[in-house]
Amino acid sequence: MAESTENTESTESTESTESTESTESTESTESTTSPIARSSIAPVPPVEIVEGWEVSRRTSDAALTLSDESPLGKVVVHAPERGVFATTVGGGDGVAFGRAQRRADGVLVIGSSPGEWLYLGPPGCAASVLGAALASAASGAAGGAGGASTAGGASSEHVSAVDITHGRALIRLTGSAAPRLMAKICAIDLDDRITPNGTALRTSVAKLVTDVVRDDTADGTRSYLLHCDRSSGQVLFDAVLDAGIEYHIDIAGFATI
Amino acid sequence: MIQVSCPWCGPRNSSEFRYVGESKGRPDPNAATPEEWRRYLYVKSNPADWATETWYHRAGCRRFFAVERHTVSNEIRETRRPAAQLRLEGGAP
Amino acid sequence: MSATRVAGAQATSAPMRLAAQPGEVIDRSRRLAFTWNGRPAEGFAGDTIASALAASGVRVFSRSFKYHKPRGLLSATYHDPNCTLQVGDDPNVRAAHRRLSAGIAVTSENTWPSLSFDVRSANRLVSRFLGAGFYYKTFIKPQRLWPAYEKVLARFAPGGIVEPDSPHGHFDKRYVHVEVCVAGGGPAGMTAALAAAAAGARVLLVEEEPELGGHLRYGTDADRAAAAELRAAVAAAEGIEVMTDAVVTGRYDDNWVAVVQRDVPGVFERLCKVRARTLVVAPGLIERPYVFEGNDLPGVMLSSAVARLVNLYAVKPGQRAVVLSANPEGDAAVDDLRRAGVEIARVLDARTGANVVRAEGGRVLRRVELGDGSKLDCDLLVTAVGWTAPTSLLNFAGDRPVYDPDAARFFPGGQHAANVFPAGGLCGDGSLDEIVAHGRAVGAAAAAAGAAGTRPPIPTLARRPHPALFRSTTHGTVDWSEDVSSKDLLAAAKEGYDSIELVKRFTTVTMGPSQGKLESVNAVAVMSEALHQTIAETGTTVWRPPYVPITLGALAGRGFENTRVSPMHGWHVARGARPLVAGDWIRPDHYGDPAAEVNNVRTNVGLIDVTPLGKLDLRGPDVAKLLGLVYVNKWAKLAVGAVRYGVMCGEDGVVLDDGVTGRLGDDHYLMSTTSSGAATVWEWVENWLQTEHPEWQVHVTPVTTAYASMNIAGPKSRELLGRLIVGVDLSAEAFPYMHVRQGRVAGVNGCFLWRIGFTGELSYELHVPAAYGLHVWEACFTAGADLGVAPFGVEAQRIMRLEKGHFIVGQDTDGLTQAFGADLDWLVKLDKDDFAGKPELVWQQAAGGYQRLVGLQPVDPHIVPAEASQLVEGAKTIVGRITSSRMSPTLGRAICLGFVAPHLTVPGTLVTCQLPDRRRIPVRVTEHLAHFDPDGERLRG
Amino acid sequence: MSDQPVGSGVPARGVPAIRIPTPTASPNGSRNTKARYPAKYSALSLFTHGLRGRDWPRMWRRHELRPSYDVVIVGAGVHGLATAYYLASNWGITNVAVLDKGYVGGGGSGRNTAIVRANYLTPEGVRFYDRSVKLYENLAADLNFNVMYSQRGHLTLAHNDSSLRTMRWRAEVNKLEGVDTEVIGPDAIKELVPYMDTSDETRYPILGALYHPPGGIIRHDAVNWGYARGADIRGVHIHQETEVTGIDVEAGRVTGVQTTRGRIAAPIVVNCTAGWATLISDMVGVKMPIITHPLQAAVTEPVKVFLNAVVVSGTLHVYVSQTDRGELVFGASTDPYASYSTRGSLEFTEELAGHILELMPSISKMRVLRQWAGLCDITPDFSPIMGITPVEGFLADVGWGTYGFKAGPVSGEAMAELIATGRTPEIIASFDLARFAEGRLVGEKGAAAVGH
Repeated sequence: MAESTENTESTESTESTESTESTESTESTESTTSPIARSSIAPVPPVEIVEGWEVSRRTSDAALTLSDESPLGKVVVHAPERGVFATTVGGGDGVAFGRAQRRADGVLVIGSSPGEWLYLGPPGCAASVLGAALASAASGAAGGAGGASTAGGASSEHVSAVDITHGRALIRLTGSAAPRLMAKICAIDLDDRITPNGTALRTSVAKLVTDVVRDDTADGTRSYLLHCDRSSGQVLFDAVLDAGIEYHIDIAGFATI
Repeated sequence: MIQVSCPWCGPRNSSEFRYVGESKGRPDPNAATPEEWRRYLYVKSNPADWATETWYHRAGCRRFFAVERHTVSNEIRETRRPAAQLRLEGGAP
Repeated sequence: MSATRVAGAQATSAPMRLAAQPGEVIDRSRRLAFTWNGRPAEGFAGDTIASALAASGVRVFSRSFKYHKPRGLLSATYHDPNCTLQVGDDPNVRAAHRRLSAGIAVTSENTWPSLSFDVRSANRLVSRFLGAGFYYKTFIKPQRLWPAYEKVLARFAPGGIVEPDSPHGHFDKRYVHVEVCVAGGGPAGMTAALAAAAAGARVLLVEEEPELGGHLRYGTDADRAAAAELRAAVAAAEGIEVMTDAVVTGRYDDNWVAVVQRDVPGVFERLCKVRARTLVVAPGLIERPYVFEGNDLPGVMLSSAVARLVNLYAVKPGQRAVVLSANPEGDAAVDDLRRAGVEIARVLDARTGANVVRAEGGRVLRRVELGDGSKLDCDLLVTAVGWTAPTSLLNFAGDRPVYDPDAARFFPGGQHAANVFPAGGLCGDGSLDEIVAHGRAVGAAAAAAGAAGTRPPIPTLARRPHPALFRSTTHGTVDWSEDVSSKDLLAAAKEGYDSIELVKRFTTVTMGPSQGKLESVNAVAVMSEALHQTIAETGTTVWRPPYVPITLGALAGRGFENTRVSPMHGWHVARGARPLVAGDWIRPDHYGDPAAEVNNVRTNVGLIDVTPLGKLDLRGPDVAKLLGLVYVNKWAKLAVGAVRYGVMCGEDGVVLDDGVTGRLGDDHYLMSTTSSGAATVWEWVENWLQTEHPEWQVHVTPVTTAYASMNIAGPKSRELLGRLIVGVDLSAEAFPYMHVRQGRVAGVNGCFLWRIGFTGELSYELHVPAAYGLHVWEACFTAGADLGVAPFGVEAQRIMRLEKGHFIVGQDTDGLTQAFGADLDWLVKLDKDDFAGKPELVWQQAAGGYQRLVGLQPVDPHIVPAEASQLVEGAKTIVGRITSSRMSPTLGRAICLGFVAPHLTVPGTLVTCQLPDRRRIPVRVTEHLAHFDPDGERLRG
Repeated sequence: MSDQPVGSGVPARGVPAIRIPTPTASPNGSRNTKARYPAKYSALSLFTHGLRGRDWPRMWRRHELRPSYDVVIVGAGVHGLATAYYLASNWGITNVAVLDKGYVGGGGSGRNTAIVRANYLTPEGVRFYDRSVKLYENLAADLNFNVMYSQRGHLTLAHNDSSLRTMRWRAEVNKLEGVDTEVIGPDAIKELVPYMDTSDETRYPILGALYHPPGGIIRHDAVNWGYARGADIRGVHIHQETEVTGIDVEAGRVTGVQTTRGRIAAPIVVNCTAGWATLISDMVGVKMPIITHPLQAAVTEPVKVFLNAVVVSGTLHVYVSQTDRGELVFGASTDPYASYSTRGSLEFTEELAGHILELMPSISKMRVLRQWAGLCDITPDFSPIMGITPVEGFLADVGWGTYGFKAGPVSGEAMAELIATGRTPEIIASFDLARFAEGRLVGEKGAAAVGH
C-alpha cells in the first residue's frame, strides 16, 4: 500500500513540475506572461532567463567566488533511518548520513539527516528525481520484503519524497580561501582531516540553520554548497560576502551543476 | 560553550541545541490525578548532580535525544536516542 | 644624516631618549607625531604611547581615582594602572601597551581642570575622613538629599569618555580549531608550541606583546639570542599559527578559549573562539609592587619597568636612582640603569634586611627614607620584591592556587581541568634551559593528551626561595586604580569585613581595571596581617574572565541578525508599504490607508501577502493519529480535498497555536500554523513523533517558504481567480468553503488553493511555488485591474479578523489561557481518548470559574479603548481586559475582543472599562465574538 | 514600621507558635573591639572617627552556636537577613540564627544587578513589589546605613506591538494599584537616554517603552550588610561558614538542623537559599517546582557617566545601568540550560554585547572588565513560593528566579510576620506552594522574558 500511495504522490508532483517546465517551451509566444522563476537572492547583472529562472550570468576570474545556485532542482526523500531504502537499494544510492555523492547523471545525493536524503540536480530535474527515488524505493521495499512475496505492502517501508526546489536558497562558495572565510561564520572544523571532500552536515552559519556540503570542483579546488531556508537566502549570501572581503571574494553567475 | 555530542551528528556547540529539560515520563492522561499530572508539568528533581535530560538538535539533524549531564561541572558522560526509540528498536525482530 | 636628525631630536623633544640600545624595538628612522593633552608630541615607530611620552620627559600620566594624586609609570606593561589614557574616541587605552601611531590625540583621564593642577586633589587633605566605604556611613539623612550627593559622587567617576556619536568601528570574529592552544609566547610557550607541533598537533600560539620572546626580549644579549632562535624555529615549524598583540581572555567549559586579537589590519579588535583539545598556560610572571608610604609617587617603579624602558624603548627612567632588590631581576635592573647612565644613589639588598619605609615628594619623587631612618635624594626608586603568578586561566578551569611561603608566591593547585597544562614560570623557576625543557615536555604532553599512547612525563621546576616582602613598616597604596591603601584594608577587617571576598567588596580592592593582577597578593598579605593568619589560610579571591578587558564591539562581531522576507517583498517596498517587524519577518503593515484597504476587500477584492504563514508537509499512514494528538478537535474523518480548523494546546491546556490543515491525498496533509508559531509547532510535532510515538509513520517536511502565500479576499475574488486559474472549477458547488484544490495559476502549476476566510469575505488562500510568487502576485493585479483589486496589509487584515471575531493566539490569549477560556467549547472534543493537554481541559471545564474571551462594544461607538485597557469593578478590582480593539470601517463603530470574569459573560452585560487616561466608559458584552456577519454568509457565498 | 495590621491574613497551619522573648540585653560586642558598639553613622561620626583615627566597631560579630534557637534561617542573603532583621525589629524575636555556608551576601544577593522596581503585571505582584520599593526608600534611614538607592527611572523597551501591548497592560494594572508607570514614545526615550538609537532604521526599532520613575538601582552589598548589622545589633546571631547538612523532622515537624559546626534545635526553619532551594527542601522531602539556572552579569571599565536610567529590553534579552563609579552593569536572561555552575560563559557576553550595541551603537569601544554568574531558582509562573509547606515548621521563601533582590525587604517583613503571628500575610497569600498542585498559577507568566 505504501507503493500505491507514493505513486500517487509522484504522479501528482511529476505532472505538476513537468508541465511547469513545458510552460516555457510551448507558450513561448506569450513569453511576456510566461512564468519567471526568481531566486530569493537578487541577481547581479548581466541577468538572463535560464531554464525559466532569472539568473546572473556574471563571470569572475577571482580566486574566491560566490554564486547563487538556487535554480537547481532539490528533492528531499524521507525513509526509515535503518530501513531497506537507507541501506540496500539506495534510492539514497547507499549514501550515508553525513556524506554526499554525485551520481552518473550529475545529481548530487546528500545524506542530509538520519533517514533524510537531499537530491540536487539541474533545474527541472525534480520531477524525474522524485519518480526515480520513489520507484527505487518501491522496488527496494519489495526487495526488502525478501522471499516473503505474500507479505507485499505489509512489509514495505514508508518512503516519501517532496520537491523543495522552491523552499531553499542554495549558494556555492569556491576557492582555496573558502575554509578560512567559513571559519568566520561557521563553528565547524573544516580541516581536511575532519571534513574531507564529500562531507555533508547541517549546522549554524552566520546564525542561520544551513546545510553545508563540501563539493570540491573537478580540478580539486575547495568548494562548499550552502543551503538554507529560501526566505533567508539574501542574508546568508550577504553574510558570506561580508566575511569574504578580506579574501577579495567576487560574485560569479549561475553555473548549473 | 559546552559541547554536546549528538548521537547522530557528533560533538557540536551547545548553541546548536535546545535544552528541553529533565526527561520525564508522561502519565496516563485519562488516569492521572491533578497532583500527578501537575507534578509531571511542573516538578523537576533539579539535582546538583548527574541528571538525565532531553535535548533537541535544533540547528542540526532535528533529533531529540537523551543526555546525561552533571549540573555542577556541566560534564556530559553519555548521550543516546530517546527511550521510546530504544524501546521500539529493541522490540523490533 | 638621519642620525644627526635623530641626535637633534634627542636634544630637543626627547630628553630621556637613550642612544641606540641592542634590543630596542623602536625604528628611529620613522618618527610619529601625535598630541598629548593638545600639545604636539613625537615618538618612534615601535614606541608605546607611554614610552614615547616618557622619552619626552613626561613623568605624570594620570590622576588617581579617589584622591586625584599624580601617577606615573609603575610596571610599563598592559596592566600598568597609572597610564590608562584616552586616545581619540577610544577610552581607557593601556598606554604602556598600545603602539604609537601617527596623528593620534592622547589625553589624560580623571583630571580637572588639568593634569598638572587638579582641584579634586584637595580630597587628599581630607583623606582621613574618606576611608574606604566612607559613603556607606554618610549622606544617610535626609533621604531626599541623596540624589544630590549622588550627582557629586558620580562626578568623580574615573575613566575615559564615550560620545553619543562615536563611530561603531569595524569588529570581527573567527573560529579556530586546534589540538593545542598555548597562552603566552615566552620561552616556555614557544617551546611548548614547537614540541606540540612536532608531535603533529595543530597549534595556536598567543602572545600579548607584538613579538614573541617574553622576558627574554629585555634580558641579556644571550637571552635575546635565544629568543631570536626560538622565534625562527616557530616561524619555520609546520602547523603553528602565531597571534601577537593577542591575549587569551578566557577559558570556558570544554576548553572553549577566547582570544582577543588586536593587530588585524582594518579590524579594531577580533574575537577568536578557539576549540582546543588542550590549553597550555604559560603567561610567565607579573612583578609585584611593594607597599610603603608614598609608593604611588611618580618615580617609584618596578624593576621590570626599568628593564623594558631601557632595553626595548631606549628610555632613561630617571636621573638618580635608589634600588631595593630582593632578587636577581632587581640586580639586573641596576646594570640596566648604569648602562643607561642613571646615577645609582644606593642599592638596597632586601635579602640582607635593607628596606625602604617612605617615599617623599610633591608631584614626583624627591627623596626616600630608608629602614635605618636615613634619607636619600633621588627621582627614581626601583623595587624588586617579588613576583605574582597570573593564575587566572587556571582559576577559570577550576583550580585554586596554593601559596608557597618559601617562594613567597602562589602556585597552581593542580585542581584544574585535565585538558589544561600550566608551563614555565607559573610552575617554578629555573635557568633558561630548564624553562625550555619544561615547556618542551608540557607541549609534548599537551599534544599527547586525548590521543592514544602514553603521556610523556613533565619535569618539575624547582622553586627559588624568595623573601616574603609585601608591606614595609609603613602603610601605602595596595590598589593604584582604586586608591585603596593597606590602612583601608586593616580598618575594613577590624570593621568585620574579615574575609577576602568581603573586604574586596567593601574597599573595592582588586575591582579596578587591572583586576588584581598587581594588587591581589599584597591585599591578601595585608588581610592575613589583620586576621593574624597565614596567607595560605586567607586564600585568594576568585579571578573571573576576561583576563584582560575586551571591547563590546569585538564581542558583538559582525552581529548577524536573520531577516526573512517573502518573494513579493520588493513589490511591497516599491509601493511604499510600511514595514512591520514580526519576529524574523519583515511584512507590509499597510500601504497608506488601512481603512481604505478594508473597504476595498469588503466591496471589491484585495490581496495580502501571507507567506510567513507556517506550513508543514505531512506524509504517511499515521498522520491522522498525529493530528488527533496535537489538536484539541477530531481529524479521523477529514476527507481528501477538505480542510479543517484546529487549535493546539500545551500539556498544561494553554492555547499554543491554531491554523487549518488540509488533506491533499490519502496519506498527504498540509498543516498551516501561525507565522510566529511555525518553528514551535514543527518542534512540537517532532517531539511527539520522536519521543512518544516513534512507531508512527509520519514524515514532516517544513515548506513554509517553499510557497509564496497570498490571500485573495473579497466578493470579486472568485471572478479574479477565475481569470487566472486552469484545472479548477471555482463554483461554490464544485469548490465549497473549507476545501482545498490544486491547479495551475497564471501558468504556474502545483499551486494550492484553500477556500477559507480569516477576513470573513469570500476568499482563497493561494500557495504558489515560491520562485513564481512575484509572477503570480503581479498577474493577479494585471488580471484584476478592472475589478478594483488592491493590496492590503497586516493592519487591514487585523481589522477584518476582529470584525469577524477571530482571535489571535498570543494577543487574545496569554500564557495562562486554556482552551475553554478562549471560547473554544465548540471545538474541544473531550471524548477523544487522548490529546495534548486533555486532562487540564477536563478539569477546567469541570471547575469552571475562568475568565472567558468575549466580543465587546463600547456604548459610545466613537471611543476605541486602547488594547490592554482594564475592565474594572469598584475602585481597582480588575474583572477583565481588552485584548483587541479597532475602529471598524465596515460598521463605523469601535469593536473589541476581551476577557471578562465568569459572572460578566452574559451577552448584553455592561462592564466598566478604564482607559489609559483614567476615564471610565461602559462597554457591552456582545452575543458573538464576531461583530460582522456572524453567520458567515459572505465567506460561504 | 510595618503598615501591615498585626496578624492580618490567613491563619497558617504549620507554623508553631513561639514565645516572643524580650530582646537580649544590649549586645556586649564592645569587648571584642575597642570601638564603641553599636556605632551611629553620620557625617559627624565620620568626622570625629577620622579626627581621632578611631576604629569602627564590627558590622556584625562572630558567635558560638547556641544549642537551640527559636528560628533558624538558612541563607545569609538579603532574604534571610531581612527576615531576621524584621523578626527582631518588628516583633522582638531575637533568639534567631542566620546560617550560611559562605559569607554574608555571597550568593545571589551579592551577584545581582541591583535593580529595584515595582512595575509588574499582576495586581498581587505590583502590590508586593511596591511595598518593597517603599521599604527600600526608607531603608538607609531605618538601617542607619547608606544603601544608595538611586531612583533614576526604569525603562522597559518595546520593539514590536505585542511587547508594546504587554507594556500597556502592565502600565494599566500599575495605575490601578497607584504605582507610577506609563508607556512613553521614542522621543521621550531619546530624551531620557540620549545614547539610545531610536531611529526606525534599526533591526529592532524601538516603538515605545514602559517608563517607571520610582525604579532604579541600589548598592546590593550595602543592603546585605545593613540588614546584617541591624539584625546583629538586635541580638540575632549570624553564622558564616556554617553549612546546613541535614534537617531533623519528627512526626512531620521540624526539630532542628545539622550543620558543619554541630546540631541546632529549632521549631522553625526558614529556607532562604535561592538557587540551592531544592537541595535544602529535599532534606525534608518537600518537592519544589523549581529549576536552578545561572544568571550571568558583566561590568565594563568605567567611563564618565552618560546613562542615567535603567534600560531593559525583553526582546533583546539585555538590561543595563551605569553605576556612580562609571561602570556599565549588564545582565541578560538566564542561561538556556539548568546548572549550578557560576563559571560564566563566553556566549553570554557575545549575545549581550551584540544586543547592547543594537541599542547604543556608539559604545562599541567600551570594554568588558569582568563577568560573573549567580544562581536563580525559577518557578513555572515566574512568581515566588512563600509560606508554609507540608512539613510543620519548615517555611519557604524561595522560587525567586531573577526577581529576588528587589523583593528582599518585603519578603523579610512578610516572613517575619508569618513566623510571629502564625498567619500568612495577605500580601504573600497568592504565592503559596499549593497553587501548583491546584492549578492556580500566578499571571506573571504573561510577562515572561527578561523581567529586570
